[in-house]
Amino acid sequence: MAEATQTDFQPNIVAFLCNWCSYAGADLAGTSRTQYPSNVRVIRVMCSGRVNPMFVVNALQEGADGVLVSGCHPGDCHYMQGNYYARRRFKLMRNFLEYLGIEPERVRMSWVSASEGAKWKEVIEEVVEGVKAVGPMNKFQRRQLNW
Amino acid sequence: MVDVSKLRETAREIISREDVRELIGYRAGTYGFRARPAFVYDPGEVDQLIFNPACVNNLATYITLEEKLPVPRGQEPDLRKVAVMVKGCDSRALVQQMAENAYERDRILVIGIPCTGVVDMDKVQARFPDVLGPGEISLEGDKFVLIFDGRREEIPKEELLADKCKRCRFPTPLVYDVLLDEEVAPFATDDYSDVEALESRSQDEKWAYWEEKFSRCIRCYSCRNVCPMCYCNDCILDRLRPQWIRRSVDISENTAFHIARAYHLAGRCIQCGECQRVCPVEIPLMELNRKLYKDVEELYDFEPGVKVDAPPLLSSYRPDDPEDFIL
Amino acid sequence: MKNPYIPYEAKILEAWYETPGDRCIKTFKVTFADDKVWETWSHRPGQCAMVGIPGVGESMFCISSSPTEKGYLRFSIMKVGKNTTAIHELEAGDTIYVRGPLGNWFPMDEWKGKNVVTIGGGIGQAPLRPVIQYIRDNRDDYGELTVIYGARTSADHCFKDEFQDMMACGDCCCHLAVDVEEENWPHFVGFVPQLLMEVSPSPENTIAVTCGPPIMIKFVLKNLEKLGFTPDQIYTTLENRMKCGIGKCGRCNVGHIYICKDGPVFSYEQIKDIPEAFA
Amino acid sequence: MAAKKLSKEKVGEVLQELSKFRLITPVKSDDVVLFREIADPKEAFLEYGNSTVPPKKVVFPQTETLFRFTIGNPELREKNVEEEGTTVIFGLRPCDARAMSIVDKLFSWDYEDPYYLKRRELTTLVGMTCVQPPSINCFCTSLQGSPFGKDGLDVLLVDMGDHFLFQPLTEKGARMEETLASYLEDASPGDVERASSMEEEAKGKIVRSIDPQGIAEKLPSLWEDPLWKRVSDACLGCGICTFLCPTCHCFDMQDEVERGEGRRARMWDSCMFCEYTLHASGHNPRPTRKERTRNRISHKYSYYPKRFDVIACVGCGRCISLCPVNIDILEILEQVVEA
Repeated sequence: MAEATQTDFQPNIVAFLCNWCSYAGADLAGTSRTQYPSNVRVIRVMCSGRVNPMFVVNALQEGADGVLVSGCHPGDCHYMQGNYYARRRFKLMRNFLEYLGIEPERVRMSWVSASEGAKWKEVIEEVVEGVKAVGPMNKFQRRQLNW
Repeated sequence: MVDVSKLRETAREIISREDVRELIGYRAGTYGFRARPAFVYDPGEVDQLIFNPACVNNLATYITLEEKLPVPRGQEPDLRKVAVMVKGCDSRALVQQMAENAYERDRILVIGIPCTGVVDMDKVQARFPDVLGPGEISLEGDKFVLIFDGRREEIPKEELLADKCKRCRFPTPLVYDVLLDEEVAPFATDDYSDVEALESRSQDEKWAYWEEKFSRCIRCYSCRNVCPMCYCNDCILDRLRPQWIRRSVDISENTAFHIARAYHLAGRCIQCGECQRVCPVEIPLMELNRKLYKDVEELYDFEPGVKVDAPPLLSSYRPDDPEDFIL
Repeated sequence: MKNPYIPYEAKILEAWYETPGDRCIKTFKVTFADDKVWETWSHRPGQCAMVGIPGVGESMFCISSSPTEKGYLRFSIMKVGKNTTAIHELEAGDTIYVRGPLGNWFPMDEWKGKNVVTIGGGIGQAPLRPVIQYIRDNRDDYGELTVIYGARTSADHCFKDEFQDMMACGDCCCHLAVDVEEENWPHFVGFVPQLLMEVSPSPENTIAVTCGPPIMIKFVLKNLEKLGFTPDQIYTTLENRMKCGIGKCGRCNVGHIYICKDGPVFSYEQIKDIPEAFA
Repeated sequence: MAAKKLSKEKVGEVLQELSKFRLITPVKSDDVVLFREIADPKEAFLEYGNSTVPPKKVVFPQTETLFRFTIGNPELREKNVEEEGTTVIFGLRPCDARAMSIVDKLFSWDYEDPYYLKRRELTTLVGMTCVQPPSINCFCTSLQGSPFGKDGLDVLLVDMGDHFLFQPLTEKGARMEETLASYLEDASPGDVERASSMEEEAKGKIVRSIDPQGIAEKLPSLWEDPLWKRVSDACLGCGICTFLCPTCHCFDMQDEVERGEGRRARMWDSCMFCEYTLHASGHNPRPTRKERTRNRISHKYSYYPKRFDVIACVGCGRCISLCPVNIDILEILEQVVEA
């Protein structure tokens, strides 16, 4: 039974993609008809440095089973250093959430450039697999509450 | 031990200065062994000032807590200094505030107190619940001496000492204009064993642990208000547009609140322990702050509150910051 | 008894802007979705209602229409915060929720046979409008009606058409002001308290009602006293942040008075000794 | 209604019997005592001083839905408090019960608050006397209260050492006696007398006090007094004193939406928070902690008695004991008296 739920479980992944690299990379994956899991809901932001770490928390509250933040490779940021800031932020946030008992598989970060349509597919597959392995987020979601 | 008459004399000199508006120190509390913040505006008020191991409050908070009213037209703003008494741990809050440009160094006058440790008032209260007081606490060697109602009790230091003091690495203030006593050599170290113990548990155990703690939270925000580093004019906890954290009190919002509070102190918390001390429902907030403190130190070799010219942790980076977690 | 926290569903019949700018004022004419509500609804000039949108929130506004205007309620709302911004996005045909009527009212019956002077500034005209309208609709019951109103510029004047109409029809005496000189402004230039002295109404058998920004009220009260008005001849409305509107949630108190329940209408006599009333 | 005897050994069985209702008792969460709904009588922690958070939260929850709605659907669905069912709070202290009877006046004044009053109607309060004052800062005896006080309670359990004297006080209390009849014995004739001498003894153990006479009248005259700045200098502006006060009842109302499903809810608010009175325009009639502290004290000791003839403070001492900076309402009141 537990196994059945595990495989039936289709996680919701919220992905914050930077406009210049990762969004274009995901777009490339789409236009080249690359097949990748459909669990991801993309939110385009100008830069991974724009992603407030509270977005991750709010997404998990609102029903995301996992969150992905993706930006340009180090050195390639359109705004020079936004992804470097993001890297520090999400490393700390990920560790911190793990300390509270939120599996690190739920908070991921990746570098995907505009030309890496294939990498995007791999990233998504890994994220989805990771979240599937830890199961649905059921720790502090709002919908668990009985209003 | 700080000599009280010297403390008062120093305070008298300072508050008599024309460029000093007020002096923030300690005075006896209203019951038991408590001490509390004292605000002195006039040389005539210095005789209430004290310092002893009951002086737990971090007075650095008051520098940034002040609510400024608009200066009436035609009047000049009062730019005189605020003098503040700080222990070693408290002084780090001043350092961090100044590192963040919260105010200029010449706005404050720091009276440093080399500190040999303060008590955990809850432990004192638990031992002597019926003492109306006024009771006095002092440290003699490795014993706290409590004097009350004509009695004298000696308790081993270890038993009443606040947890934060047991791992204090900065007993002497890092910034001061006047130092009230000889420097105190560090008498403790910090191995983060408490954080590591929790880290090593399973995810579900960790969540069960925190769920119970967070479920008690009543969101009185005393942890935020007492924090010397929580001085944003526009705190995300109060914002309505956007409303980052809802006002309703439930496990979801409480968790989000505690994540936000601790995370906003990443690379900023100086471990004065005030948040945990004031929490009425005894949430171990320092265990949250210390996790981030430990990570920041391990990952970025960064320690807040020790250098006035340190760049803020989260608005700086090194190209070779760890990125093992990145796909 | 109906649950006082549950609002009535209403429809916006018409909506239009009174003033431009960041803090623009928009007037909404609404009617209840269920006509039966009108059978039990009765409000009087000065009373308020909570207006809001579920999912956003609700805020207290004075009902700016007189009970003599049948079939609808009017609210004139300035865009300042979260709720008002959301309300401003609504147009005719949209649904809005109304809870009320709340609070007390101007003692229109007591004032019968008396002259009435209204002194308003900016959005402060909204609670005065039902008083003026009520008197004009019961013209024989009252003496002279003098309307004094000012705003920063002529564009910031609320109810412009109605003032034009009042000026023309002659059933009241209407005086307008702008704070600073502007081209083609035929009326008074200066602040409302100054205009009040210019008009200089007689206190004889007269009631003065004032509403506007706190600083204006402060000087209007002074000037009214200079003109010989006694505190019991002067009425004003107070406002504070409110949540429940029914005297429970606690935040609107000035001294021991709950503005939402004991107010918003007060005679100066009632509040002159409460220091917090003008905080 | 005659007093009965309840042996302490039977308390477990009594709780078992009462768990057919929504049963709320003090419980220990780590080292903190709180009131919580319990499923197992073993969770009850009755050897306590007083709870950190007062049991007001049972009848006036910190967050409470008023009505629900679905975005796009005009219908508003009122929350039905009745569904919560009959509730018993077992083991609360007399001061906290008295606080509820004080707050009742506010919620039934003019408009009746349907949520609070319905819940009060559904709730039976079984109180326990304080043989020892729970805190050094208790001062209930200064405010018409008593460690054996009966105000607001339906049943008072007088702690006689090895057993309780079970005193039903109201109709609900009598029904409680019927429910528990099989666990109760006849009280011995000496018990009632002994209880009253114990009450005097318990009162004598309370060391802090204030004479509230005249404070209500005096407070307005001290509006501009420098004492307010002095007593609020150290205030941090947190919500401890108000949230943990058994008579504080102010609330905020907020709308929340989760995936198209929404509710309007109310939640405790505190007059010590700066946004409490902040107007949307940015104006704040109480701009600093001085005005807020003055309002808190005035509300309890002047405004409330002016309207409801009772001081909105029961002397539980929580605000004193738990204030992080030792702001002490008794000291403030003494200064008011002396000013």
